[in-house]
Amino acid sequence: MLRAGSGAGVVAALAAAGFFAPGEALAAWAKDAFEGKSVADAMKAMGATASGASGDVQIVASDIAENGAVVPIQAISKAANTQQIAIMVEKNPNVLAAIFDVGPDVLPDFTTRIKMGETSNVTVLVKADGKFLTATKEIKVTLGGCGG
Amino acid sequence: MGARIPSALVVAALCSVASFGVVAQEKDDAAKGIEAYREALKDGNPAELFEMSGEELWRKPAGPKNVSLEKCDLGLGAGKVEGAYAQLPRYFKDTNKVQDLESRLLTCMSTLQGVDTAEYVKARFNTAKKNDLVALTAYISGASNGKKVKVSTKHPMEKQAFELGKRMFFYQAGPHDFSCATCHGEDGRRIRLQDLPNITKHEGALAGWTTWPAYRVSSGQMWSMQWRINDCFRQQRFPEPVYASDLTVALSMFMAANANGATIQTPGIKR
Amino acid sequence: MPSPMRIRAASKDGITEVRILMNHEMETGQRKDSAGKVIPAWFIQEVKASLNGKEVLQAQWGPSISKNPYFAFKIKGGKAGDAVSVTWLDNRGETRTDEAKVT
Amino acid sequence: MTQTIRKIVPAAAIAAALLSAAPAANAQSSWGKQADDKSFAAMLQSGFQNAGTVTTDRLKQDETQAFCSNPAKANSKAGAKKAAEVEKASLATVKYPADGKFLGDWKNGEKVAQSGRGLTWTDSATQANGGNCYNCHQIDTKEISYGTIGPSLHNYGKLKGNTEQTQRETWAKIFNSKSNNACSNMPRFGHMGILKEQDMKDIMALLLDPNSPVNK
Repeated sequence: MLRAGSGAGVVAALAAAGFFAPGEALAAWAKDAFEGKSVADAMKAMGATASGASGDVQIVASDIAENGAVVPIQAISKAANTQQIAIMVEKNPNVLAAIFDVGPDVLPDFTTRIKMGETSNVTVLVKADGKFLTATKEIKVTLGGCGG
Repeated sequence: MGARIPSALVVAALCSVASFGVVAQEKDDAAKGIEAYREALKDGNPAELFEMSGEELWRKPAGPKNVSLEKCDLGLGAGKVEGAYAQLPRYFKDTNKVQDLESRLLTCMSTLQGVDTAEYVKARFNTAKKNDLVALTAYISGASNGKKVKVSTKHPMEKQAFELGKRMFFYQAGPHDFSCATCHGEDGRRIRLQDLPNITKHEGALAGWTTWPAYRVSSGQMWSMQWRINDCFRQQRFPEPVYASDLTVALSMFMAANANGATIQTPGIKR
Repeated sequence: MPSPMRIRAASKDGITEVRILMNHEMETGQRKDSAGKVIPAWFIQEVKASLNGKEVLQAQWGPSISKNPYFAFKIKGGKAGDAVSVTWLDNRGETRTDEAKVT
Repeated sequence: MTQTIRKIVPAAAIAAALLSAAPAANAQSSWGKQADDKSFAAMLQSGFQNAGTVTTDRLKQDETQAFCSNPAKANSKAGAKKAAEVEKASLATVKYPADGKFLGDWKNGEKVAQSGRGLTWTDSATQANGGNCYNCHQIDTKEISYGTIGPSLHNYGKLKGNTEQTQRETWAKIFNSKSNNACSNMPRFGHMGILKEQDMKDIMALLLDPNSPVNK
């Protein structure tokens, strides 16, 4: 699991999230990973100490975002036995945007929209067969509107 | 303007020849990127969330009289929502005024629900009262999606609203000397990377008129046409237009009539 | 109470594509209001989805997900008439669940 | 049209001022049927309100604005003569730098060129005014988000040369754009007090300094 080995983080996350209703067996939020200030920090918190770029990881996104508040991203893994997919934005204050668990019933293919404070590399991290694979793409964020 | 060519223009012509290859290439890449971005946004417009809440507001009894807006006459008869937005603004006999969707909603809130609408006129945008009106416009405009714009200028007051709107469109004032036409009076212009429709022509008017109300990703807000016009005047460095005033309705009449025959694509999604 | 989600689920060739719009501010905790006071972070942290009551997906989000989030994913299996249910939980402990029929 | 006159607007004085300050508005026949002055003035009066630091006084037009608000007339033969007068009068308003130095710091010029802030009803009175330049012009090609209402200014100094004459002409264009094109879309940054003298010098440097990225 990406969040393995962060027992303290689990407790902290529970506290940060207030309380869960009885019976809500939601997985703990990976606080340490989400508070990572660099890609290295976030990856370390997710247990990804060693990783390599791979053609099996795909990022579908436009090269330019007309506005950084909403940047559409599709993250796809072609790797066998994909377990998790994470999206990271290198220059955001907290780099980790999302972690998706890939159970037996879903395809490793997720689309969402993220915020980007400025032009930055976006990295998709895939955990497959216990190994970590990445793909990185630069997305330019432009200024817009009359306010400049 | 006209044949008078400022010296800066000459410079521009020179340099666009000098560095044509590079500049054109960059522009193409940027334009392509923006196009891909807009395409990706189309699937899943958060405006749908506002359509849902707008429909709820439409059906929910409210105001001192505790009745819903379902009997509101938007021009096609009491309670008829489908297609109504495509024919607004129009002249209404009961108020003896030309009204756009938002000014008509105020009329219905006042007459049907007994609401003091002055509070709604005064409220800032992005506060509860205005947000309710905007959500209603999302729902009602959505019920005209796919319909053709069919705005009449036959009634003398409709005709006059159009002429007043046109004159307003070209009216320059304020420290920056801007009018609506400064940005929306020529083809193929843009501010930063945002394309500016030429509203004086059918193609431009339809690009503008048929895609508002719209969800704006830059602010995460749903904007009605009244809000759009309000913010244009803000950036023109004009004083603030009064919500649902004859002035704002006249400008809408000018745009809508220029867009006649085009297909409504509301609610839209924008930068 | 949090506002409803918009859920669309369509089945084709044995795959059910789910597209969700959620109503949420997704406040980062980095912004300041007009008085200069930091606006506290307020964002969805966890999302779960199930098909006919069986959990099929879990996701964890940070504040970098856009306001009024859009989220799309694909379930193996599913057919017209099946029920897709989605739940989110935010950092204030607020939660919302909505359901849609697969078309 | 029946007009609801709202009390929130400072008054009939505006409508009156508007009409008296706008001689061009009295002869609209040249560009087709137009809304009559009385209805138009009433619409302006009921349609705008004060907000923030911005009052309805801003609706009053000066002669240039009134002339350019009627495009058909401005583009007519009679309009050409009037346009020449507007340009001459506009040129006479230009105040050149007291110390004779036209070029400031291009780096600050870039900042002023990027900013589109100031003078709206949501800006504070202390907000520094931006030049809005990139909204309409390409300048430093590193900024890909530029507008096209005005011409590209890339290589401006390289092509025009950094001569005293160029400096004077460019200054006049920035200070009062209507001095060489009566109905230019460009604001009159000096004449209307939008930018300070130093800001204009810095923009001059952005355009003309050989070290500015514009000329690289």
